Amino acid sequence: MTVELLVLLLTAFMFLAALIAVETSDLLSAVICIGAAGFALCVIDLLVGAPDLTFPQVVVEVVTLVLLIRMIMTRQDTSRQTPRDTLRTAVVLAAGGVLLVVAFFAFGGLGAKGSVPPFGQPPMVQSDASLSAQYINGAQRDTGAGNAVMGILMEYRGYDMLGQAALIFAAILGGFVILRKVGRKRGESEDQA
Amino acid sequence: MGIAIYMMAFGLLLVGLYALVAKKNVVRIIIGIAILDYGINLLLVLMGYRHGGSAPILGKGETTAQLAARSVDPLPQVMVLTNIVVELAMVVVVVALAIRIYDRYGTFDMNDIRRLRG
Amino acid sequence: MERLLPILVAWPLACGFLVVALAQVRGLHRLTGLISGLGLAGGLGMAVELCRRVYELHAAGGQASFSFGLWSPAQAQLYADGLSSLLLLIINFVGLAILIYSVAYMRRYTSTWLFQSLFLVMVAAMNGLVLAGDLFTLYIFIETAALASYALVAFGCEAEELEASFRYLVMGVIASTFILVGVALMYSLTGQLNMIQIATVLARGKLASSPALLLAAGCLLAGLAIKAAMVPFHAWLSDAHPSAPAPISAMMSGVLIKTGGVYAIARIVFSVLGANASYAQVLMAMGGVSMVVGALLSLGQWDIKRMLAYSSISQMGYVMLALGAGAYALSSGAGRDIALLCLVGAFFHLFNHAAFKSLLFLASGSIEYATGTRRLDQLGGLAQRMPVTGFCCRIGALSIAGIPPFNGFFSKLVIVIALVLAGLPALAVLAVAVAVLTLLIAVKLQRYALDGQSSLQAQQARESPWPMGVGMVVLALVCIGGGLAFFPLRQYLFDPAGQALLQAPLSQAAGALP
Amino acid sequence: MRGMSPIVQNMARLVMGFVLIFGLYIASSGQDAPGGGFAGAVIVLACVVLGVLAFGGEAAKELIAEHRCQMFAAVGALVFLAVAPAGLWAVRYFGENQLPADSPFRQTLRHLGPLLTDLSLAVQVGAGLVGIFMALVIATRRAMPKE
Repeated sequence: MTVELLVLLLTAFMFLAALIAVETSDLLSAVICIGAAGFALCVIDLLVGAPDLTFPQVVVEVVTLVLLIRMIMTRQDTSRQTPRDTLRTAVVLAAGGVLLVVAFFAFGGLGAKGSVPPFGQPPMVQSDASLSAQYINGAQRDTGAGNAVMGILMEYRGYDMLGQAALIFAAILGGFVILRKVGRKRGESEDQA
Repeated sequence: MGIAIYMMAFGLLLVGLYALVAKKNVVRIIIGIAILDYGINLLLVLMGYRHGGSAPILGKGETTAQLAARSVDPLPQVMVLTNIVVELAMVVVVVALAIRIYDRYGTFDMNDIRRLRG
Repeated sequence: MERLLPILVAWPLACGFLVVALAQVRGLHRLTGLISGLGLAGGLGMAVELCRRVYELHAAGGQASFSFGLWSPAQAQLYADGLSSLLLLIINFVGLAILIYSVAYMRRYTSTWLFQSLFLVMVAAMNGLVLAGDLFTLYIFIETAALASYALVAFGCEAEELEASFRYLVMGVIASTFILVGVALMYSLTGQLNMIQIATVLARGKLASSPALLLAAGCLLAGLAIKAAMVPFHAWLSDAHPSAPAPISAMMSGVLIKTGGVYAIARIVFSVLGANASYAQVLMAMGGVSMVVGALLSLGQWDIKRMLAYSSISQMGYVMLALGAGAYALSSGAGRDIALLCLVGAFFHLFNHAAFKSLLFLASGSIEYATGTRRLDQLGGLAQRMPVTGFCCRIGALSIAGIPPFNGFFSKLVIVIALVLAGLPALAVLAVAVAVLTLLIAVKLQRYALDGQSSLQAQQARESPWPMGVGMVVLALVCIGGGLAFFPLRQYLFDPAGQALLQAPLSQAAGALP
Repeated sequence: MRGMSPIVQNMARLVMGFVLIFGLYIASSGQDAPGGGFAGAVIVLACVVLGVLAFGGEAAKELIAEHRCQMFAAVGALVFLAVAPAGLWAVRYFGENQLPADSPFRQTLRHLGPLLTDLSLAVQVGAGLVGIFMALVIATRRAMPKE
């Protein structure tokens, strides 16, 4: 019960931090707020039994913060204080409202039927036929990995790992592509090159 | 209380969506992308929680059945782990884009960054 | 045979890695083009082999599918059937033609090895996407292909390209967030990630029309509709596709929106959720509106590539409409034969669109290469100055307009006939009307670019280098041959593809219910 | 980007070695404890970030050239593609065959595949991200005179 309460408080904190980050006028405070939200997420990871996620989350978090802060510190923010884009805001609020209402019933609000399993009862607990029950029961026997998360990631879902490697490679190449000084050749050398 | 937690996670997603759609500053849009990622990771990791559960790591002398009976759901954690990679990849590309856009346009303001549709 | 499936992803990927490694070695960097060609040729060979095997199984009347899992078949992450093999064929064939074209075209850019490598990663990711039998794997590969395309759109590093890439990336992030929320909800609801297993759980009917299933399906379909640029979500496409280098415009319009958007929607609606009446209505509404709005927006453009990009929305509307009609025929009891005809029409049009839209984008790239402009009002008389490009462009324009001997005519005809048979005559009339609009677009393109007086820019134009010509001629031959060879193509490719969707476990289960 | 004061530099020199070793440890210990190739690589990246902040971009620029990073990233990815199937096969073979479960030979081989997979992934991700980070630092420096 205490875990639930803590998680609720932390998610509320994340929500508020995100809201401040989006609405505050100073970009640096916005970036710091988003960092605070990220660290709250790391604490939640620890609370709900996911220590595997904290390492990457913290480090990715720090790297993102450093990149964003350097980007802001060396550049002047010349953006004007334009009035809020009312049309877009209204669209997002309307769509978000609908989404929230549907989500409320989808998560079993007011005792709606056929909902997502309630908090604290993942599909693994509901039936032995579920994918993660199969995985966790076989993990030690099949893969020899004591850490079920890594066993699943590296062996059962090894194909996702391939996708991950491709994805991070695409991102690295993409970064190099975008940061090139010159993209197009100009002038006379065009046709011979 | 469970519903309240899930609704908070959805609220986080909506804040990110709002930043992406309605905000006009490149940095704030990047912040929106980060918020969306946090929201998704939060939603996934919450979906895997079990009451009183602990990390899915085999202790000394523990059998698989005991592990399955006590641990939280590992599969959402695997998805989050993959999604963190996606997040970092996105951040790398989008920060590079933002820096180059600043080089070319001299501003972070999307109102001034509109040479398309010309 | 099953072991071929991971290799279809790993081989182009390995070639892409190798290209980057070799480019750093003095003396070997000239090999990068060859290696990337090998990557795509290998993919094409494997795709042809897969099509052949699937057809053999299909002709023998059995279950024409292969699945590959690292541990047990129930957890299979890879799944190939008629539809996947058709898409694989399109991806690798069009990719190869575009790669040949880009050998010459990309000489105007720096660091071409990065282009080749990213191109191969994108093709590998699309191969993985159409082979995914698991929702999360599908998500990963959609994301990989999208990430590669963001970087490729910005390849020229000009201000407009960076801006287009940024706007595209923002829409892409929204789309992938929706997709992942949908996948997470689906997992939480059913406890499974494998598509067949999810379909089996859903077919038990406990979740039917529950708000949770509505939310999960809605998130998935909304995310994929953004990727497919269906009309309420189409704004990004007209910036992103024209700004990219021509080979990438061709790849994105010709292949990426089909695999990441239309294919994924078809797969999820038919094989996972089950093609019932409400999904059919959603698909038909989306398709019909996109068809009309895309064509109208396209007609008003003066930038060739922007015009082509808008017309992609319209043509994808046709495919979506035919898919929706297939679902409608299935759910209204019009019969499996009519549903099959609708799906065959959809896949035939998808196939044709991949050929003629890539061709037109390549031709527009060639025109831009020679004249330095894409504005229709600054061109003219190119048919004499650039015979090969002019000829190919004309064939592409006639195909998209639906002039009889070319392939676009036959696929539109099949779709119209199928719509009438499925009991949707109003939509058939709409499809014919949009075909007339498309004809106007094609006439405008030819009138201003190819015929008439040469403008100042057009008078100095020379024919583009031969690799660009080869790439275009190959696609032009498909445009000519595709129409004439409809019946063999239907027998070998489209029937297995249509059957693959109709044979999905859920449709069978739904058919068994009263 | 200039370096910081000598105190910071000395502290950074002290800490960087530990962080690097920690990153390698994390990269190689994914089997039984939290960690893995990606996490290790990102920790190595954090180490480089620390170095650049303390000593300035110039010092690192000569050491970490862009083409070398691309090379390492590509080679790491190629090794990953070669090793990962072998590792999967080894895990599977030794998971199913008849050798006694506690024989050291089997234990070693069973862990070797995943270990190599993790390390190659770490090389790919680490080299690539470090290269990108350096490119970003250089791009950032170029933007400075505009202020």
